[in-house]
Amino acid sequence: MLELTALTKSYPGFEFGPVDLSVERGVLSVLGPSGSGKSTLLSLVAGIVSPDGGEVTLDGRSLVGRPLEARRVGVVFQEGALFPHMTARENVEYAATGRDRVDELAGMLEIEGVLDRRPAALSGGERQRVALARTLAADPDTLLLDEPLSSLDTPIRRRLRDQLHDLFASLDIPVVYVTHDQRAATVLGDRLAVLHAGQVEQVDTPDAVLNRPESAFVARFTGSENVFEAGVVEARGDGAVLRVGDVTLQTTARVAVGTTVTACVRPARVRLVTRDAAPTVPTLTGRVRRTLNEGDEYRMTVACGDWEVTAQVRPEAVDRRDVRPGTTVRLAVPADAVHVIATR
Amino acid sequence: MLELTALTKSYPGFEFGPVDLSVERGVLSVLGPSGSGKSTLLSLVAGIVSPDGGEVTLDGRSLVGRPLEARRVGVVFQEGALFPHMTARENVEYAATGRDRVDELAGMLEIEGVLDRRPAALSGGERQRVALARTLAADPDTLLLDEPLSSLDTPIRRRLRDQLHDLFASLDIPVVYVTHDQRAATVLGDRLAVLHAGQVEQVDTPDAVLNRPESAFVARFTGSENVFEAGVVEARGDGAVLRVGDVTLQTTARVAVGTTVTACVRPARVRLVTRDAAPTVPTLTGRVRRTLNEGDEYRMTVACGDWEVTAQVRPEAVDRRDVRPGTTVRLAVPADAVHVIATR
Amino acid sequence: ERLDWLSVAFLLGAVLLCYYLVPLVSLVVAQPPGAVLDRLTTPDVTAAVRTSVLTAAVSTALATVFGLPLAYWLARTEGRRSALVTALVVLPLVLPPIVSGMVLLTVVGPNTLLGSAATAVGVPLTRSVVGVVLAQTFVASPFVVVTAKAAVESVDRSLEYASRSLGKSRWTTFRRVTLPIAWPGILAGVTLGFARAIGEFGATIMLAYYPRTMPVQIWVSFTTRGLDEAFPIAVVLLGVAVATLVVIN
Amino acid sequence: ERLDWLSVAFLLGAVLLCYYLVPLVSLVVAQPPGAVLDRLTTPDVTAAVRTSVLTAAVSTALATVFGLPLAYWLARTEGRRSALVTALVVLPLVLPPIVSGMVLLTVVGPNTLLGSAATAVGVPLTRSVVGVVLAQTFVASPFVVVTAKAAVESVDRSLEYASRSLGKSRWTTFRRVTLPIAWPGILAGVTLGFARAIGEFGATIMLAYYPRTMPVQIWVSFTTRGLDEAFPIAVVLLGVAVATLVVIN
Repeated sequence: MLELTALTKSYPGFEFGPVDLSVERGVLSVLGPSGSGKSTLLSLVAGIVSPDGGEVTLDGRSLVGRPLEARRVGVVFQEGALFPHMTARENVEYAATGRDRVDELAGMLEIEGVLDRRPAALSGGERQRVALARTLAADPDTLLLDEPLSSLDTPIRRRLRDQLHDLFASLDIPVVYVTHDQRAATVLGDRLAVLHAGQVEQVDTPDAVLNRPESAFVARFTGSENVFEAGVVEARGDGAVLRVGDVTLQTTARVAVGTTVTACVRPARVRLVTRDAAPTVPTLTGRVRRTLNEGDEYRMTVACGDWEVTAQVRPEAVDRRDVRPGTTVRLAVPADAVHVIATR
Repeated sequence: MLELTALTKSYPGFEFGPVDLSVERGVLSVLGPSGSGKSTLLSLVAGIVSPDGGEVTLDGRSLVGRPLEARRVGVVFQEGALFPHMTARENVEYAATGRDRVDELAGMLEIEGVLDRRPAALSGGERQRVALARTLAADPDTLLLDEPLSSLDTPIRRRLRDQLHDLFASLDIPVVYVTHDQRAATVLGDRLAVLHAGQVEQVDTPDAVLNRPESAFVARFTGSENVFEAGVVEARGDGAVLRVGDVTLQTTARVAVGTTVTACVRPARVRLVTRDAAPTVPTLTGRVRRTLNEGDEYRMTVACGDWEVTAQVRPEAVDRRDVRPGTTVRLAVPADAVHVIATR
Repeated sequence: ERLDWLSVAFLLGAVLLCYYLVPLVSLVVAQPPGAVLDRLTTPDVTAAVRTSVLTAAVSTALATVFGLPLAYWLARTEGRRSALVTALVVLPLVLPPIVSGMVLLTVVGPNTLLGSAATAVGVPLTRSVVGVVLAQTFVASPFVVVTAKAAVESVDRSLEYASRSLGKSRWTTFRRVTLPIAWPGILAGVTLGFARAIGEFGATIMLAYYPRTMPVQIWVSFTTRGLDEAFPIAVVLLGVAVATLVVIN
Repeated sequence: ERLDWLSVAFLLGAVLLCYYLVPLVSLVVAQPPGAVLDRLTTPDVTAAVRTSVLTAAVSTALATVFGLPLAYWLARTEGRRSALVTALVVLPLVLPPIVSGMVLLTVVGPNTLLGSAATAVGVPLTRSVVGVVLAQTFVASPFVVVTAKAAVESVDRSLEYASRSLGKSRWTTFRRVTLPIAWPGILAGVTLGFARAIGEFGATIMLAYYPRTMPVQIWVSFTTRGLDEAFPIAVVLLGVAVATLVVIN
């Protein structure tokens, strides 16, 4: 188990922490924008920088004050940090205990064919897999990864992401996966910590973080683009009725009448009601402001009165006439999709 | 109109072209992986490098041989290329004809509040908007953009993408938008050119390129992850029946019986048939190998015999029990989703 | 064991630093400041200071005017030709100054075509201020070129492309974009060039034993009247060196 | 107008290049190769070559052994302390060599505590091979330190972190990662240091007029027997300079 307790570090113009986190077996994704302290977190655990305060323990032993080489913390650096003067094989052998281990790892990470190349002759994906093999060859007690997918092209990124997913499942050490990409964080993490301005804003399962964000920042950064202020106009047994401008929304959240709340809705949960559907569910009416064709889905911005809502809809689920800017459309927002972040 | 005719340039180890492309009013997205020649294309049009052969014309006048400053080609460089010793305002004024134009552009691109800052004090998104304002201030006859969104965090990227979409619609000059990101290319381009190894593999509307790719490379790079070889076992009036391993698929493509074809299916078009649904459509049966939770959707890899197919499904559309690895599930692949890339 | 290695390394570095520091301190404390100041005003010393400052200023100006365009060209050109030219610029840098003086003598010496012609029209190229400038420029200008080249190279080329694609000429781009950004590096190069010029000894003594520059005067004082006489000039030159460090940092 | 500016710039650069090139060519062609070769074997010349090669080799070795740890420390440390130490290392670099010779004399000269003590035990620190080495080391070692520092700085620190996080000590990391990658730069620094040491004149002439190194021998030949006698040594030193350029590129 990797445990961070009240960890702090201050830089000119940036305060990191206090941060408390723990990872047992399994993967913790750390998600945050650039400048949120992701690299600092990694550097503190790896031993590249010393904390101003707090504690890092790995399987019970304290890491603070120990040099990098005595920590048994494996790190996969952003661009791989492969030794340029060694072949891929020599890189892995540098860390490995035996030649068998090199071949085993090369097989597992599918790099047998490129072992005799220098890093400069490897593709981005190959580089990252060699870096991963090298790190695992040292048999670390925990594994930290710094955005290993960020510089890769989409198909290769997706493939390596799949491989990482399967690899992580086969490891029984704590893994910390640092990224600014919500998809990668969600896919690879058993748990997800969202970092903002040096602080952990929320730690939970990916589903919980995405669907029940605890701050407006977490909501926006994890894809709940529709964040809004609303007044509670009615309380019901199964939730409440919210009013945003002149639009009424239902929520399953239990909030007191008369309070103002900050709420959010993921665009994927907003449905476009087809022209000929019977009005069985409560719907909003609005005008399409902008429609972006993302390929497998349309991202539509619809003005419902003075509330602007973004919906992400599947092309096959909608009437093509409804996606044109200027068209008046009906939207349905399920009550359980309206998450209340905070009341005041 | 911007027109590239038989444009070629060779480097040691890389041949660009011959490339033919034309952009009237509207946006041409150029999509390709790193090393495909995107930068070369931009450099050739901007005048940073000279072609070995071929022609570039803008509104009828030839650009080849002219220096950069005489081309009236506006370029937004990848990281903005703002002059670090000038404030944002000075950067825009450097190019502008009058002070009014600076204020107008600042208003349009929402950078009024940061005009007195140096580039180092701007966020990534602000930098790109200032760079865009500066480029537009010179009143160019065409606009080239080099991956302006690539280094931004997701929420800011999405917002700038929306702004670019609206801005491009208001310009009446040819725009070339170079990117490795399929979503940005699809959203922003009226047409989409896919570049691979220095060659244009396909140019068409984004919908056509995504749904009817003309090569396996285009298919994979634009998200048709399921690319496979199949035998044509039956021809029908409305298409044909394909066999992949021991799986049978219908397609609307008219292909001759006995031939072997390369075909593809977008994961988003593969449906997971719910447990209690009546078997009205032809379905495949397979075992779930891997399920990745991407937040708003599951990406499932299902082994149907020896054919491995990836499906992208919405959480609300499936039974949660069906997404567990090891489960046997039924998949439906619509005939019009099976696109035949090539016959042989 | 690791500690031992670190200690030894630390010790070695410290010894070298002491080897730099002790003599410098010693120079300053070896003589009472009053005595040094008194000697600063003797005619020999003031003449040498005047000659050195004048010639070094002229040499640095020449090095800058002729060297900046070359530095820009080298920074913005790739390939064999540029590598060869760079090598030619670095050669005077690695050539012993006394050899530099010799090679200059083979061209501008009193018995050469150029030297005798110049003497005939009243501008002797040796044993004259012109000779000092010729020696200093040869030795100091490569510093200006090499440092300015590095400064220009550090300016991202895409900034220049951006400027030109906005319709600005190469000249405007250089003046308003490249030069302001490269300026601190260019200034460092010019300062280094001045320091090198004012301290030049080997080439100068070959070309122009007279009029005496500060380094030559130190040598003359040392050989004719002993070390004491040389102190004031040495302190002045040490001051110039320290000032140079301040400017380039 | 743009063309004019470019032409003027081109011309200025070309003039400077000619100013480097012409004297160098002139040195080589000024004397028939046979005459130069003949004089290469005179006792004065061979003695000077022997002294110079020996002392420069020792100085360079000292500069490397003492300078490398310092270079590594400077490259991997930030902050005020490191900036100050860097300034101290650069100071001998911008100090005129003749002044360097003077400051060394104030510490190791015959009348100083250290100098007289050393002479008493039979190791005179001036007018001796040791004196030459002391002068050359003071002047040449900063080149080694500054160049090696830049070479180490160019090695991405994350490579060192990666190595150490794989369980390797600092020493192993230095030996197997940093050193091999920085090697070309360090070699360039050592080569530059050797070139600087073998060409050293100003400091050497102050500390050790005798035994004569090649630069001092050029000076002696020039003043006593005219320029011709100095040619063979100058050609040798030019050869060393060219060889240096070849190694560092």
